[in-house]
Amino acid sequence: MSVVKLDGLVALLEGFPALTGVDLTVNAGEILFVKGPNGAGKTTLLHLCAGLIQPKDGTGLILGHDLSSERTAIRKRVGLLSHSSGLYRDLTVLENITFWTQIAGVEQSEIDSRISWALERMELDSKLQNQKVRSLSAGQIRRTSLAVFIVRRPDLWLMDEPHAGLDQEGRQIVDDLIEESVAAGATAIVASHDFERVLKLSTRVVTLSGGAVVGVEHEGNQ
Amino acid sequence: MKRLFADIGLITGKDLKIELRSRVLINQVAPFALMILVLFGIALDADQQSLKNFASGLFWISVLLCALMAISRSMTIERDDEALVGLNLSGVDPIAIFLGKTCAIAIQLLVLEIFLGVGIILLYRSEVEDLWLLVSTGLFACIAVSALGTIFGFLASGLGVRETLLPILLLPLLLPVLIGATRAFDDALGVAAVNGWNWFAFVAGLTVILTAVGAGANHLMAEN
Amino acid sequence: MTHLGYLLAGWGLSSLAILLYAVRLLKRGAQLSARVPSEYARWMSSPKQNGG
Amino acid sequence: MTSPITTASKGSKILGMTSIIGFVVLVLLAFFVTDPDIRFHPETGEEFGQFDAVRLLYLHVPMAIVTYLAFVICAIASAGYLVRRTFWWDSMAHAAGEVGTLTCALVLITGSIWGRPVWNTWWEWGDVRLMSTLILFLLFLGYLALRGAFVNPQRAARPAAIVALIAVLDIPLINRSVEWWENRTLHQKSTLSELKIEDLTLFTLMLGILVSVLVMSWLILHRFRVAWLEHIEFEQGVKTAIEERRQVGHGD
Repeated sequence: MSVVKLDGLVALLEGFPALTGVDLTVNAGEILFVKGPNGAGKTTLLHLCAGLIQPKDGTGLILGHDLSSERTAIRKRVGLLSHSSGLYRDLTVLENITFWTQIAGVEQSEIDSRISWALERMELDSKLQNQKVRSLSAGQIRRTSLAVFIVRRPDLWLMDEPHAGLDQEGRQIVDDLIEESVAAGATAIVASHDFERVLKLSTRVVTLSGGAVVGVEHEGNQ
Repeated sequence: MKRLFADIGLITGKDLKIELRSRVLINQVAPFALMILVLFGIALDADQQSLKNFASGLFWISVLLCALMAISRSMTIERDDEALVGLNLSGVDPIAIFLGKTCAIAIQLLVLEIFLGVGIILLYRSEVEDLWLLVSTGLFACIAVSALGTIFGFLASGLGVRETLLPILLLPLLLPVLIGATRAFDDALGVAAVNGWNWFAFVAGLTVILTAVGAGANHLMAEN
Repeated sequence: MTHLGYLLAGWGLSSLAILLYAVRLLKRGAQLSARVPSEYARWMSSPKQNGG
Repeated sequence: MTSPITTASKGSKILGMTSIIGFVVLVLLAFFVTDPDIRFHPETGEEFGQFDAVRLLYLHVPMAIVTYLAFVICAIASAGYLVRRTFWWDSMAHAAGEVGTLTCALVLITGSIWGRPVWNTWWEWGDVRLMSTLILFLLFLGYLALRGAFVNPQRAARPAAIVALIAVLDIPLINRSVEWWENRTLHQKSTLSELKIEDLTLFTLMLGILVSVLVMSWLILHRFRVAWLEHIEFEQGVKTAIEERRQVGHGD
C-alpha cells in the first residue's frame, strides 16, 4: 500500500516554482531518504506532504487523502520536524510538550504516560524540563522539538534534517526512534545532508534537483 | 463541542501564560498606554474641563492603539518559531484557534482598560456615574476589537504580508465600535446627555456581529 | 457665473483624474498585451482572432 | 493588423466614444443650458440658494451613485470568487474595487469643493454621508494596499475577497453609528428635493448618471483586462520558470 503517491506535483512559493513536477511513490514501512543540493525543493516537498501547501498542479494522495481537497485530514496524521523549533520560547520544555500533546487531542488517560515516555526517550531530565525554551542550547531545543514530534505518534514521519544540531548520542536516538516507529507501522521521509548516517537507515534514496525527482536508488539496508 | 471548548481554553491559557512570563504587555504596552494619556494632555494643552470632556474618546483611542500592539504581539508568538505550523498540523479546529486567540487578546485588553480607566480618573479627573455601563461597554467593546483584530492579524501576518497593513485594514472597520463605546462612556462618565445604555446595546450587537463575521472569515481563510 | 473657481476646480480635477487613470490603464494594457500571447485575450481585435 | 495590440476591443471603443460624447453634452448642459439655483425668500424676497455651485452636483451626485455601484460589484465579485475560485471573479473584484476607490476620492473632493460655497465649510464632521464616504474610502485604500502586498496575485485573491466582503458588510453599521453619533445632517433627505426640479435639471442629472455609469464601465472593463493579462503573464512566467528549473535539475 502506498502512503505517498505524487503525480506531476508542482508547488509555488510566492511566485517561485519550488517543485516542478514531482513523481514519487512511498510505500508503507519505507524509510525514504531525500537528498539533493540546497534549494532543490526538499523542504517544500516535506511541507507539501504535510498538507501545508496547496499544489499548483498535479495530483497527490497522502495516507489515502487527496492532497488538494483533504489537507485537514492529512495534517492530523503526519508529523513534521522542520528547521524551526515550532516551540513557544517563553514556556518551559514541560509546558511546551504538555500543550502540544493536549492540543493534538491525545486521550486524557494517555497524556501523562506519553509525555514521560517522550521526555525519557529524548533524555530531557527534570532539570531541563522546567527551563524556558529561550534559555536552552540549540541541541536541547532540537531534542524538545523531537519530543513534541514523537509524542503525537504520527503515521507519516516527515523530517527535515533531523540530525542537525544534535550530538552523536542524540543522532543515535533519532535513528533508533525512526527504526522503531517504522517497525511499528509508520513510514518516514527524511531529508538530510548527513548521507552516511541516513544511507544506513534508509530503504530507498531519491535525489531531488530543480524541484523534481532526478534519480531513485534502491540501496540502503534492505 | 467539548473538544472545542477544551482547545479554546488551551490556546487562551497558553497565550496568557506566555504573557505572564514575557510581560510584554505589562512592561511595554501599559506604559505606552499611559504615555498616550499624558501626550494627549500635553498636546491638547487642555484645561481640566476639556480633558474631562474628551476623556472617553481619548480612552478608546488609547485602547485601539494598544490593541494593535497586543494583536501584533499575539501573532508574533505564533510566528517566531513557526508554532502556527504546529497548530495547523495538530488537527485543532480553526475556529478554536480563532476564539482562543481572541479570548487571550480580550483578557489582556480588559486589563489594559482597567489600567487606562484608573488613568483617566486620576489624570483627567473623570467621575464615574454609572459603573455598570462602564464595565459592560468595556467588556463587549474589547471582545469586538479582539475578534476582528485576530482575523486581520492572521490575514496580515499569517500570509506573509507586512504587518503595517494591520492599522489601515482594522481601524476603519472598528469605527462603529469606537463611536458606540465612546458615547456609552460619555454617558457613564456624565459628560454628555445621551442614552448610554442604547449605545451599549449597539456595541453589544456589533460585538455579536463582528465575532460571527470573524468566525466566518476565519472559516474561509483556513485552507481546507 | 458665480463660484466659477469652485466649478472649474471640481469638474477639472475630476476629469483630469479620470483621464490620467484611463491613459495609465491603456498604457499598461498595451504593455501587457505585447507580452502575452493573443489567444489568452479574446477581446483583442486582431484579424486572426475573428477566424475562430 | 497595423494598429498596436491593446486592451481595447470594438465594444470598448464604442463605449469609450459614447462616454466622451456623453460627457461633452453633459458639460454643455450642466454649464450653459441649465439654470443656476436661485430662490427667493417668500417674505423678504431675498435671494438665496446654491447659485451656480449647483452645477457641481451634476457631477458629484452621479459619481457617488457610481461609487456605490462599483463597491457593490466588488462585493458580488468577491463573493463570486469565494464560491467559484476562478481568476475571472478575482480580476473583476480588483477592477471594481480600484475604480470605486478612484471615484470615491472624486466624490469626496467634489463634495468638499461644493460644500465650501454652499455650506461654508470644506468639511463637516457632523454629516453622516460625508463621514461614511470617507470611511468607505479608507476601507478600500486598505483593500488595495492588501492586494498590493502580495507577490503572487493568486494568493491575494482569497484574503482580498474576505476583506472586501467584511468591508461591505460593515458599511451599513458605519452608516448607522455615524447617524446616531451626530443626529443631524447637512445633506437634505434628498439633495434634489430642495432644488427647483425642472425637467431640464432632472434630465441633466439623469444624463450625468448615465455618463458616469458608462465611464465607470469603460474603466472597469479595461482595468479588468489589465488584471486578467497580469494574471496570464504571471502564469506564463511560472511556466517558464518551471521549465528553466527543470533544465537545471537535469543538468546536474
